[in-house]
Amino acid sequence: MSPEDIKKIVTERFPDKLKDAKIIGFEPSFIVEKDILLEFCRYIRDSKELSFDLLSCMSGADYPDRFEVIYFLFSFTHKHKVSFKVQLPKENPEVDSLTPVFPSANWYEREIAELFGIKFKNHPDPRPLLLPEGWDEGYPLRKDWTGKDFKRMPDLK
Amino acid sequence: MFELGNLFKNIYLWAENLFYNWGIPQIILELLSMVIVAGMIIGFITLAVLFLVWWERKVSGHMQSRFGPMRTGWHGWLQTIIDAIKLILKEDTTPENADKGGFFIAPIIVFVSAFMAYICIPFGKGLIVKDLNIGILYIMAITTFTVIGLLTAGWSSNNKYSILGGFRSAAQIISYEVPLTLSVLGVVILAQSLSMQTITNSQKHIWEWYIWRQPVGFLIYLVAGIAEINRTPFDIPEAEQELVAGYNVEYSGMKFAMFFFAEYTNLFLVSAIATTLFLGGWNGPFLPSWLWFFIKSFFLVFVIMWFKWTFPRLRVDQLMGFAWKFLLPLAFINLILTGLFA
Amino acid sequence: MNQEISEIYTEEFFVNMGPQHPSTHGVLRLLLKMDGEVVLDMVPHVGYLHRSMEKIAENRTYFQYIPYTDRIDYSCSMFCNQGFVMTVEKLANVPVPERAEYIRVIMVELNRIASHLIWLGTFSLDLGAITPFLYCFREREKILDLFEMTCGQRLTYNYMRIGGVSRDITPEFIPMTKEFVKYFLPRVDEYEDILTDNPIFLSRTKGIGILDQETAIDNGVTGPSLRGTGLKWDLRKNEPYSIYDKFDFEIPSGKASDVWDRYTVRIKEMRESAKIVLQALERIPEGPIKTKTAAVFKPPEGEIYLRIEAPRGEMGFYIVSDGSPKPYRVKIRTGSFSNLTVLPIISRGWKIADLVAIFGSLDVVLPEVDR
Amino acid sequence: MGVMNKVPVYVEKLPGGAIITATLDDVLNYARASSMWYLLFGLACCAVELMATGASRYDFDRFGMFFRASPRQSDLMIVAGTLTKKMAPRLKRLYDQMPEPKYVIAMGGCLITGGPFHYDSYSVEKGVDHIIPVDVYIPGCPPRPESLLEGCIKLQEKIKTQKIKDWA
Repeated sequence: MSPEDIKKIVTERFPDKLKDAKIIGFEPSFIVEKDILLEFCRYIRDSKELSFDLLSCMSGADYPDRFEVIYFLFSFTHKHKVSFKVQLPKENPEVDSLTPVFPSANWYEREIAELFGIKFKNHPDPRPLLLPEGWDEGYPLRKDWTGKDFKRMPDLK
Repeated sequence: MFELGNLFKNIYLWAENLFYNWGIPQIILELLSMVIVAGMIIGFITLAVLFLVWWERKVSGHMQSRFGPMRTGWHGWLQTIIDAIKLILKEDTTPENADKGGFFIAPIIVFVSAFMAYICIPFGKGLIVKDLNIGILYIMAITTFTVIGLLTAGWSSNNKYSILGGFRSAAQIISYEVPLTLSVLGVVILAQSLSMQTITNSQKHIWEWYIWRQPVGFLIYLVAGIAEINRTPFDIPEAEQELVAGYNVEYSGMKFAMFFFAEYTNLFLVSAIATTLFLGGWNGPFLPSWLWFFIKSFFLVFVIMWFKWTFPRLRVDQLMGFAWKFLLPLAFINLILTGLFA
Repeated sequence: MNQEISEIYTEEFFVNMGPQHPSTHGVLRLLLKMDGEVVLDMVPHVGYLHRSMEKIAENRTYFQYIPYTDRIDYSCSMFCNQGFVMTVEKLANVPVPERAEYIRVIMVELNRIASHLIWLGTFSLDLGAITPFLYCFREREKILDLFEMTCGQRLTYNYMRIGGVSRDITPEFIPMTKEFVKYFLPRVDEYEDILTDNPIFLSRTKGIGILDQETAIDNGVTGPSLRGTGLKWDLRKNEPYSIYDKFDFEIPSGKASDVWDRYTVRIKEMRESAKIVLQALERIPEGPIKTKTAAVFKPPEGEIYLRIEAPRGEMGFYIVSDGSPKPYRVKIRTGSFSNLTVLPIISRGWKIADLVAIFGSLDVVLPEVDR
Repeated sequence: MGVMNKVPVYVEKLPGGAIITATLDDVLNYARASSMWYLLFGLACCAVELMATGASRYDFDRFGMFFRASPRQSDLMIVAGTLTKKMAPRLKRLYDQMPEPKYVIAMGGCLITGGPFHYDSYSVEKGVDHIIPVDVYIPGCPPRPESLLEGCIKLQEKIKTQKIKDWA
């Protein structure tokens, strides 16, 4: 199915909840409102014509005015892809966990929660993943983060 | 022919004569000769083990298109001696939560049980410490003591890996002891004796070797023997990739060296028994008898090493299944057939 | 009598496997709940090699980050190079000369063989066979010689550049590579002689660690482990990137999705890679090897996510550019990360020896997981 | 063992005693230097080069070195790869578990200063010598097997300068 068709189907199902985004290489891409995220994912997984079964990757990003969580999905049945993101406020970012829908989201969400400080609601196993035990220096992938012996590489002119 | 057996016999006779002339009681000579013979056996085993470890490293090296030790002496022949000196000099650590007594005694049990079996091995014509009339039974019994040592080592180290290794080795050695003994019994029936010297004497010529009349027994003995001494493909008690080092994971320095030593002592022991039982022992033309014995034993040692560097490792339940479901029935059938046709 | 038997009870115990353990291939820690030899449950702990690759990317220019991609997965550095530069090229619309594409394919496929050789060696070591490990490394050295001849490094190549490769192959490279392939294919048969038909090896791998297709896809397993379940999915064939559509090769796949199938898939993949290398060597055109890029390279603003088929599954780069010389955000998706999540599911109920075999068959490399 | 450790000092004071201690020095140092069993401690990229050095072409076994998986039986710790803050306590623990005499080779740039991960990294320990003492540093990213062998030979030279009377 071509990206345009997917876009048409999804927009018909969720009118005015989706906005366009542009991620090269994984079209179509959307910005999904975070309150319909679970419903949206269940729909694109279970719908016969879409049936996205592989959550290929998940990423977080820290922008000056917002956090984003980006999802890349792929369908082995129809060999088509989709990517979408949710935008979260700077204060108290929180989003539904996708682990009940896609089990592979488990570790990605643990990683994002740990490195960006984004909370995933109803995550079955919200332990930290990568950082040392007893890490208390905050969320290192945030742009404004700085730590004890953290040194920026000086710019060479 | 240069027979070491005659030499020792003559020395003993000369000493007896001397003691008689000097009027020293016979018992002192007996005691003295015991000590000397024990010393000689220890010395021999040490030499053999030092050689075997070096040889194993060379054999494995050349099988794997590399060289093995090269820097210490000609082709690294000093390597094992160097290793031994280093191990003696190492700090001897005992884990704080270990069972101190058991931790101390385990390597000694393993080492002594391996060493004591050598009393009944006929190294050549007249070269046997004590030709017990139940020789093979004695060897079977004494080597089983090893398992007590390994279990003690595994338990007293207070380490989960070592206790898994200890239990594995206990299960394995006890299981393989049964087919091993049964395969030996076939030879005993044919030779109608339990004495190692008599068994050897009944295979004077190459066509009288028991390997021709007991081929299945020989194979069972070899497989079970390899399992007894915990070598690949049956090295699960110290499986490096699963249990780090198995029962000896907490041992360092000299105590570890004793385990290492016992392993190679057992390796040579299994080959020596197989040589005596199936390959005609020290019998052979032209060369002195002790040389024949060593040629045959070292060939078997080489075969066992060859196995080690070729095969993967079995899993613990497959290992048990192999012993009880395959080797044991086969050994029984072999024994019954031998009894019928002997 | 019954009284006595009821007093005997067994107890579960916990074993901490790793982070320093011979079979965890680096620094993975597995917390095992065991009943005797049987693994009841396990929790993998990762992060012992978390080197903050993604944070570093935010303060490096695109050129400066290429050497770091080498270290994402040290046993297949060329793939990480290729994934990163391809993503940046697509983002900035930099064309790649055809010769450079051919060189890249040759290097990458040779690297796939080298990576599978490391896997085969360590996997056989996990099963207790020591000699195949040394044989594999013997052949791998010959591949490394070819790499060293071209880019001067044995492990972390830093070979690919945005718009091409850093230097041309030497004149001896083509005959030497052909010779290597001729030498290598019989060696694969040798490995198979020593392992494939060995009854002990068969009993250790057949029917062990079954990973069914649904579990695999649910947990995001890709690469040879997914192909072992019977799904013929290879990005080189299904979504041809670079110039893979010009080559003729098969995608091997398994049926029973056990350890054995994952093993055979990788063995066959080595042969297929050798086939691709030979075809590429025949057809490699003359021409430039690099498109000239600006000294201060600034891709346009935008986001991109691109995947390639690495030896351990899909490797993807998500790059956000804000138009400056440094990326705003880089996320690296690696095969091992998802493949490891499936380990607790498929190793429950097996013995500890099987756990080692299953873990070996998934071919997890820890720096890929932790980054 | 206090008295035993003093023995070499007294022996040296005897006439001709220096010859005895010097000979012993030579023998013992030769034994230690020629039989370094290394602990398998691969962390990252350098571990592959360490494996390659143990394999056919370079062959550690020529020097009498082969790997032991248990720290109790090893003399030498070749730390190969990037040391992270999460791994550092484990490294320290393994080092403490090794019996004396023990030696450490730091292989690769990451263990010397943090290497490429010195700047901008929040999780990498910047040098292994913050954690354990190091005998030989081998630079490179990763060092070639030849450099590793050279490092081992340097360590052997270092071991051969030890004096038995310094034990006390």
